[in-house]
Amino acid sequence: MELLSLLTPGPTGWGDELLIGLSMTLGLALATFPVSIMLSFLIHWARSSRRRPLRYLAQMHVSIFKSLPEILTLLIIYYQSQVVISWVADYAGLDSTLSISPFLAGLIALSLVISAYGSEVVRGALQAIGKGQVEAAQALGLSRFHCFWKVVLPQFWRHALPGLGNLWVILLKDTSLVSVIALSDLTHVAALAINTTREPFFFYLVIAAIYISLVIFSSWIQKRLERRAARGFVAGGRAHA
Amino acid sequence: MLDLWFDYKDLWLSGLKVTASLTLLAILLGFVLALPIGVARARNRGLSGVLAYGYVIFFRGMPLLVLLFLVYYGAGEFSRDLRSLGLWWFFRDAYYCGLLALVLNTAAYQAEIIRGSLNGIPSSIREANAALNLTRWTAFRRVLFPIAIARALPGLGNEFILLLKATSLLAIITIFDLMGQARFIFSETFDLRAYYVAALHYLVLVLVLEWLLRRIERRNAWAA
Amino acid sequence: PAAAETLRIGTEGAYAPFNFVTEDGSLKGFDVDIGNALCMQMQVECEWSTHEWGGIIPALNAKKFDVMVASMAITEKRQEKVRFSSPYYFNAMRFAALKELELDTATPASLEGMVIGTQSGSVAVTVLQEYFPENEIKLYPKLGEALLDMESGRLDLVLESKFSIGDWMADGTDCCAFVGEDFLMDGTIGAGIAMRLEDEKLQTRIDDALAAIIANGTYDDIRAKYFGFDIRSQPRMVSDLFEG
Amino acid sequence: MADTRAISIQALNKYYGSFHALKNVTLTVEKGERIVICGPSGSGKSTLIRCINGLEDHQSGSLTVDGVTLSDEAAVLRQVRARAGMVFQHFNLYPHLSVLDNCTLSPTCTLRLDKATARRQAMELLSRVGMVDHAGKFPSQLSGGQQQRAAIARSLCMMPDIMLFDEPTSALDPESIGEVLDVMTDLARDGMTMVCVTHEMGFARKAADRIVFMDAGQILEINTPEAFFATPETDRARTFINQVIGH
Amino acid sequence: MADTRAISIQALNKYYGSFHALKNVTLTVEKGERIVICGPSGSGKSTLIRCINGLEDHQSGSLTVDGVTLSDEAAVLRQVRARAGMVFQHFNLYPHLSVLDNCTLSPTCTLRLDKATARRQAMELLSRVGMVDHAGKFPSQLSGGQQQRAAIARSLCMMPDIMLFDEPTSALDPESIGEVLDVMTDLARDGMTMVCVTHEMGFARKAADRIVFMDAGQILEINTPEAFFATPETDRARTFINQVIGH
Ligand SMILES: Nc1ncnc2c1ncn2[C@@H]1O[C@H](COP(=O)(O)OP(=O)(O)OP(=O)(O)O)[C@@H](O)[C@H]1O
Ligand SMILES: Nc1ncnc2c1ncn2[C@@H]1O[C@H](COP(=O)(O)OP(=O)(O)OP(=O)(O)O)[C@@H](O)[C@H]1O
Ligand SMILES: [Mg+2]
Ligand SMILES: [Mg+2]
Repeated sequence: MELLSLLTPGPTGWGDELLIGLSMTLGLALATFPVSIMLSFLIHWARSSRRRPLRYLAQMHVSIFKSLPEILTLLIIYYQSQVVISWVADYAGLDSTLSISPFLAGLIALSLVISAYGSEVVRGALQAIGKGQVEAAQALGLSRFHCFWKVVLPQFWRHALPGLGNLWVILLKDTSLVSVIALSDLTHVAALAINTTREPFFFYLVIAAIYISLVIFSSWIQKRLERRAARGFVAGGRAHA
Repeated sequence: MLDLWFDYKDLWLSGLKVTASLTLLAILLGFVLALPIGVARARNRGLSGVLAYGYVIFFRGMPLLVLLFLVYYGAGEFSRDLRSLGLWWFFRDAYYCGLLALVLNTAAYQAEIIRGSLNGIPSSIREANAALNLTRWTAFRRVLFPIAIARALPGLGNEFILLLKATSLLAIITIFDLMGQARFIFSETFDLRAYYVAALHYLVLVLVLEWLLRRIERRNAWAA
Repeated sequence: PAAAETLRIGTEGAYAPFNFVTEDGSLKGFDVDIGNALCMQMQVECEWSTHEWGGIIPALNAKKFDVMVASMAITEKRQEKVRFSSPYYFNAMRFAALKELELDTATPASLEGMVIGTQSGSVAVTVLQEYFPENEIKLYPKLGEALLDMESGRLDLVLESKFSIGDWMADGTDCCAFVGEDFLMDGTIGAGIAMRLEDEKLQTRIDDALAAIIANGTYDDIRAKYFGFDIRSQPRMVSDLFEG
Repeated sequence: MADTRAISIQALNKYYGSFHALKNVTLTVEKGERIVICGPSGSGKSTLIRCINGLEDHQSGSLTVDGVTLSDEAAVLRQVRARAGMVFQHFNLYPHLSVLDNCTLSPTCTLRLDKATARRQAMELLSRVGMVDHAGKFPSQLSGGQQQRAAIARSLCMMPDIMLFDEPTSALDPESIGEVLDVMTDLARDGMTMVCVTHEMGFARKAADRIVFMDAGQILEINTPEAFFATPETDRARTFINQVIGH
Repeated sequence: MADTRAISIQALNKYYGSFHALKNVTLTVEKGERIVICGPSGSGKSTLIRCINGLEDHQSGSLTVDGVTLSDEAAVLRQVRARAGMVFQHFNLYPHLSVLDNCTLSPTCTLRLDKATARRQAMELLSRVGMVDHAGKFPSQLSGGQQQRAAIARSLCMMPDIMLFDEPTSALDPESIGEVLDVMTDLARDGMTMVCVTHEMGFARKAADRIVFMDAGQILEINTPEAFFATPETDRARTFINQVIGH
């Protein structure tokens, strides 16, 4: 009971700070996700491109960001990008107070990491659709645009949803890492709270519970989306082809 | 960058050792814990099924960073009780706490991979087991388990790489692994290259791990 | 009047009583009050931000903010990276130890075999490396975490700012007590306000403002809010203590 | 007790949920007899043959295999399955074991044969299906026809009295179909009791003693091959025959 | 310019990497002619038929479809594909679209028919293959035979002059095979130019004008059905015929 009073909102408790932290966490994840998906497509496209340098570059992106610990990527992006921006700003004689916020650094770093995995989700989903679908479209004379838009993409979501759902959960949890560059996300707020209250177990348990709820909620949404995307695919008795 | 490595050669090497040992131990202990949980998940019956499900939800749902803090500082808060239980020697040590968090975390993921590959074994194999009159134990030991592990290998391999990367978080609870050394060297020199040197180490470690995993996978000639 | 100039001040926010975040989410502490007083004196707007201690110097140089009021001790090494104002107080270090150890001195000999913690990136790290090379040293991202670990018994001692430790001990726990004298690291001139190397003019302005608030008594008023004693007289040097 | 019946099925009913998959099926198979079951897709052929060795349970009626009446007790199931070997449409070989190990696994684990005996016997049966040369290979290294022949050998290694086949050739290409049917014809000639679900009417004509025609979960007709093909009793069977051998 | 040739293939060579899949294949198909291609597995039948509408490129030789000579230009490919419809072994229906939408997608997008016209035409062709009742269903709700008939209707909706079939019945059960062959026989009777890869020798006998026998990437024999079945010229063809219709 005593502990719970620490969670009340307002000036005497940490409830409101935690809420702000939660919104920061969610905001970061929500902003990063679409960027990651677009980047994933781009990387997949580059990886299957006919141009060798493009292919190598994309392959390198995937290998590097799948190998580096996220926290290291984050720190490097955070510090290095600032240095780069300062150089550029100095060189171009621009306002030298341009700066990269922890939020933006987090967004960039997490997008890089998630898209490395995302490009494989894209590839897997496109493969699952099968060559036959594209061949049928070709044989029917559909243009590449129509083939992608009307045949591939509608089926893409169905195959990609499980993978994308996974990535979303990974992303959600990885946002906790931005606490180390002092973005006031959930985990960072908890650390500050513990600094004054000296109740680490309680606060980390609260944070854990919040994350677990978020993850459970996400998979619930994911299931619903999957069911929607599966309309028409569900075998009404027989599953041929 | 080479100079930064040689200037702090001993630190980097000891960090490398800590990272490698933590990863290997966590992989092994995690697998041992994951096996029964994964089997219970695949059976999905009775109390064991519920417990396994709860375990997986709990430890996959929370960020490792939070789990790490929870185990380390949480245990610190209960040091008196842990002392009277005779467990303090374990929780006192950041290395053990970190290892425990890693094992709890990776076991949840490995269990799901094992469950997936067990469930993914086509029913035709189970039918063959029945038609050939194999007992449940023989069927599990000689057929389902080897097939499941072989099918799980790629997934487990991925998880091992993720685990290797995850050890970097342990620096936050005072462990001088690669990342811990990098942070230390950075705080000494304010030289960003410290992180790049660490990154190179991780790249090499992942390459080595991938190579090892590929060698193991290649031993399954039959899966081709 | 034209829009007031804003001064972007960075601090850590996890170093009570100098700078910390309270449960209502606001930034408080001695550093914060001093910073605000300086702004008032210089007739500029203050804009505060918090940063992780380990990356605070790079953050300053990366222009995430312009002035750091974060109780940073002035050292030679740091002066290669940033420019410091004249010291605004002397942040002496002091060992705190578990009471159950019943220590009465803190020398390399008396601390043999003990585990000492401190905040990573602080001057205490250098002291420990130099004078206590045989001891196991653990580094924490935040001081609070080191102190928690001492309370739980994972650490035997913590070496850090006597003010910060004192503030923490005053706040309820009686696990630990100070041992030995307080001291400064050799070459430290006290805690300074930091800015980028190229901002020479800014340093003059800050130094002038600092002198002004000391002269007009604002400084002492703020000091009295947090400490019941003088914090601007210089303690002994560490070499004095352990080598002399 | 000189029972000459290998299999006796009495008024068997089987439901999948509310779907009535087998309706009052009654059938007796004598020892040494070769039965071919045919019928349109979904008529319950697989269901029937899987009931016979207890891969599916049934809801009413009785089923006796070699004098053992099926129930869902584990011991009874093992007795029945020891007597009736099964060959599946998709071979269901163990992918992680070589052909030889596929053949010796159950004999060593279940019949408790020693390794050497089991191997000797397996090699004999593998030579019978023309697979000795492939004994060391993994199933994935074999063609479909070879896999199916290995699966037949694996079943034979358990020394069954009865062999059940569920469309053993329908996943194969024309050339492989020939190989497998040859092996099956050979078995039939040796007097093995066989129940085969198959659409291979050439095989049925050549090897079957009786043909059982099923539709919609019922047995519509039981007849000798000659009679069945020449003068099918039901319209349904006539249509079916035309469709299967018409083109 | 009154060319009577629908397809003319001259000395066609096709490689997969270093594997020589088609070796100097030469074949002419007259307008209105029905050709059946057969041959053992891996002989290059699919490769040949896929080359004809440019799903595979070729390395040398020439290929002319309805007067258009194939190249890898997109415009040429579209012309050829507008003239030659293709039916696949695995139907390749769009799983996310109803049967009707499967049939109208390309006509509306490619031929720029308006929706109503496209639907009217699709319903007509669906009725021709006996699928009007299933127009609103998704492919997954249909049997294999129904799916294949829908796929044939989908191809016909593009108003092709030539229809190519790649083993359209080999993924089907016997009854479905009948359904689909009936539709194909019907098409043949109506004078559609057809090239079919199939093992259905009954259909070949009944509907084909000529049979092309391939082995190892080469055409070994081109003959009328009567001559092909009665007196095959090559040993390879004789073995093949025995295997496919022997049992
Ligand atoms: N596990 C199951 N659950 C529900 N229904 C089933 C199941 N297995 C089979 N059925 C249904 O029972 C009926 C008979 O199936 P069965 O597999 O015995 O047919 P079959 O004669 O072997 O057909 P086929 O020639 O296609 O193999 C079918 O309608 C099928 O849909
Ligand atoms: N994409 C490909 N890459 C490499 N080789 C291929 C490819 N497609 C086919 N082949 C090879 O080309 C040869 C001819 O293949 P094709 O599919 O044309 O045979 P087919 O006569 O249609 O056989 P089937 O009756 O099995 O369909 C085969 O040996 C096959 O392995
Ligand atoms: Mg069946
Ligand atoms: Mg083919």
